[in-house]
Amino acid sequence: MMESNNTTQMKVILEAALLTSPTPLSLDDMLRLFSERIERATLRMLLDELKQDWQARAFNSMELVQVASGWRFQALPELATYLSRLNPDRPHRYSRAAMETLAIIAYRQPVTRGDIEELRGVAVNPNTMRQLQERDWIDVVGQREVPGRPSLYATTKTFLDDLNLKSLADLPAMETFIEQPFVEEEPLVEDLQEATAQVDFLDNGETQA
Amino acid sequence: MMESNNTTQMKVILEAALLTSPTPLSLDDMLRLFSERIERATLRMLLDELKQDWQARAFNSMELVQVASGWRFQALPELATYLSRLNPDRPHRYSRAAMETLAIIAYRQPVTRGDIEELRGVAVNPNTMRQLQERDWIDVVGQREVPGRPSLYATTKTFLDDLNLKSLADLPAMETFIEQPFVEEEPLVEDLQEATAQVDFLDNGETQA
Amino acid sequence: MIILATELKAYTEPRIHGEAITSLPHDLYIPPDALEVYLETFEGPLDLLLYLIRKHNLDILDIPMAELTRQYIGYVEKMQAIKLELAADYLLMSAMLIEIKSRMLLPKPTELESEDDPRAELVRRLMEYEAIKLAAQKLDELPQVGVDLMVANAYFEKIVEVQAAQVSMEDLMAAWQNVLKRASHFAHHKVGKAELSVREHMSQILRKLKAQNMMEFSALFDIEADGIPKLVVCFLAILELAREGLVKITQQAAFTPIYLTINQN
Repeated sequence: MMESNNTTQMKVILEAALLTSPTPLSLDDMLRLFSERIERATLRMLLDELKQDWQARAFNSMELVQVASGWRFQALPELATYLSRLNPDRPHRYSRAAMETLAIIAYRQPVTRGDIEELRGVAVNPNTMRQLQERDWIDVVGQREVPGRPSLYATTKTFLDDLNLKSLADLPAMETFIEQPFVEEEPLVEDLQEATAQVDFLDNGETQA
Repeated sequence: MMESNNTTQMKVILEAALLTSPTPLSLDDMLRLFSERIERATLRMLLDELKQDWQARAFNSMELVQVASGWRFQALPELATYLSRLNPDRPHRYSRAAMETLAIIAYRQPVTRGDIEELRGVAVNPNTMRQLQERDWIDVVGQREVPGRPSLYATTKTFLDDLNLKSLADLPAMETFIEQPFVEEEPLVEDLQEATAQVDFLDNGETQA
Repeated sequence: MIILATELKAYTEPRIHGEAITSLPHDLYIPPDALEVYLETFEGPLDLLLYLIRKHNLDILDIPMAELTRQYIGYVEKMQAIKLELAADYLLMSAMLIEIKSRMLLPKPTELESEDDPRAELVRRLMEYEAIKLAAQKLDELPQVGVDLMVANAYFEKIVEVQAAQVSMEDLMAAWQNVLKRASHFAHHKVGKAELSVREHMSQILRKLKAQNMMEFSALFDIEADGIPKLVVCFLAILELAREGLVKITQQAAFTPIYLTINQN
């Protein structure tokens, strides 16, 4: 096999070493590749040549660059978008505070920050609200006419789409109070619906009921 | 910035991806590089072209190869001597016991520890199994439905990748005995004669002792 | 240096008390003090047998039976203290050899078939083991990634594409449940589907009013498209908005259009 006695062969060895090394190679590292004694100046010259060889490629993908700890081949910056698709970052999760804020807005809308704070018992981080607004999951639908005119927040259509809901009514009903001091009998629309249904039913001439 | 709408650009992207990925890239991985829908046949064609482009380089250092879990660039084998000088503390080779255990799993998979012990005639060292599992060369693929439900071991894709193999079929062929350990097929009569002689001998021995 | 070379040689050729094992062990007897050597040099009794067969043309069946048996028993007695679990493999093999031998001593029926040869099982095992042993050597000779194969591993600047957090219905419910649990000591609510519909309509009406400033009451109802339940919900939403002071409902005179505006006071 080849002897590393001429510059072309040395460049081939350098190229293989640089393309296979997971970390940048220092000049000292690279000198270790060769059994012969090589001047650092020679090595620098070879690296410059190698760099130019790659730059001269008609359709190039990589460049040889010098960084703090040595030399390395790296993909051209314009290719980074493509390469990043191989290992997409795992989507991060919202904090508990953000999730609770979102839940309150979803179930209690339209609500002000004050409402949320009252329910959660802690101050709402403005970043949380901004985060949810940037996601286009909540927006301001008005102001409550009280001193300070606080913004009223509600969930958006995007929120429903992203959670695969047709309407807020598809959100699971939550009546989970650990203890309810007393159960207030509020007339619910469901009751009204039932009532209307009952009327229709009667109208249809069913006198039996 | 470039659009990956022609084959040259696609080859550049593929080259960069393959040169920067520490693990082999499957066709599915590579399809993810492009936002457009690409036929697998097209991708295979591009990979073949890329492989040939590198082979055609006047002074080449790397080759594009296909292994079990996909494609990768690797340094030409003849450069290994040089590159090995960079990291003297390379992964060590395994003991004979470990290699025999690995061979049994590779050639006879899926096997239980009992099968390995039966074949080698000695107990399997649990460290050996752990060592091979930690290297991600073997893993448990199921249980044999016998009392105790012993684990069934098989080799992984990483094992094939690390040994530069595409599939188990590429493993070196198993050689059986060229010559039988007992060459002579003794005729039955001689056996009997010998047996009788032996019995005499034994009888003598027993009475003496 | 010479000593080192000798030691290296001794590593490949098993030695006991400095003496190479060449004629040893004809009788398959391993002195207990040499056991360690055997355990280190050979991968087990099959390996030892193969070594004896291949290197020294041992006819494993040409072993004085009485001697082997006597040694076997002595062996067991002396071995109490040593690596019994490893030695057990050797003992098992000795027992197997004795069994083969004794079966061969028995008078055989005349119609004996060749596969009934008591040695057949041992031969099969030896052949299988040797095949694996050779395969292991070949595997070991294959180039290995990281040892004699270097794979490309160049660098690229990873673009961190911040992926939006995924929120599931379960996440949302869990969060809401937490809020309710904590709020339970100062409030009580009954949140049903219907109330949610009302609140959703409240948001929708506010959105519409925000965009158009003022809307006619009837424009908030789509009598053609919405069923009666939805119209009722919409009406309840308007009432709720008015109650909470979020909208102002005005009418110039009786029977003139009713207008809704966002409460600006």
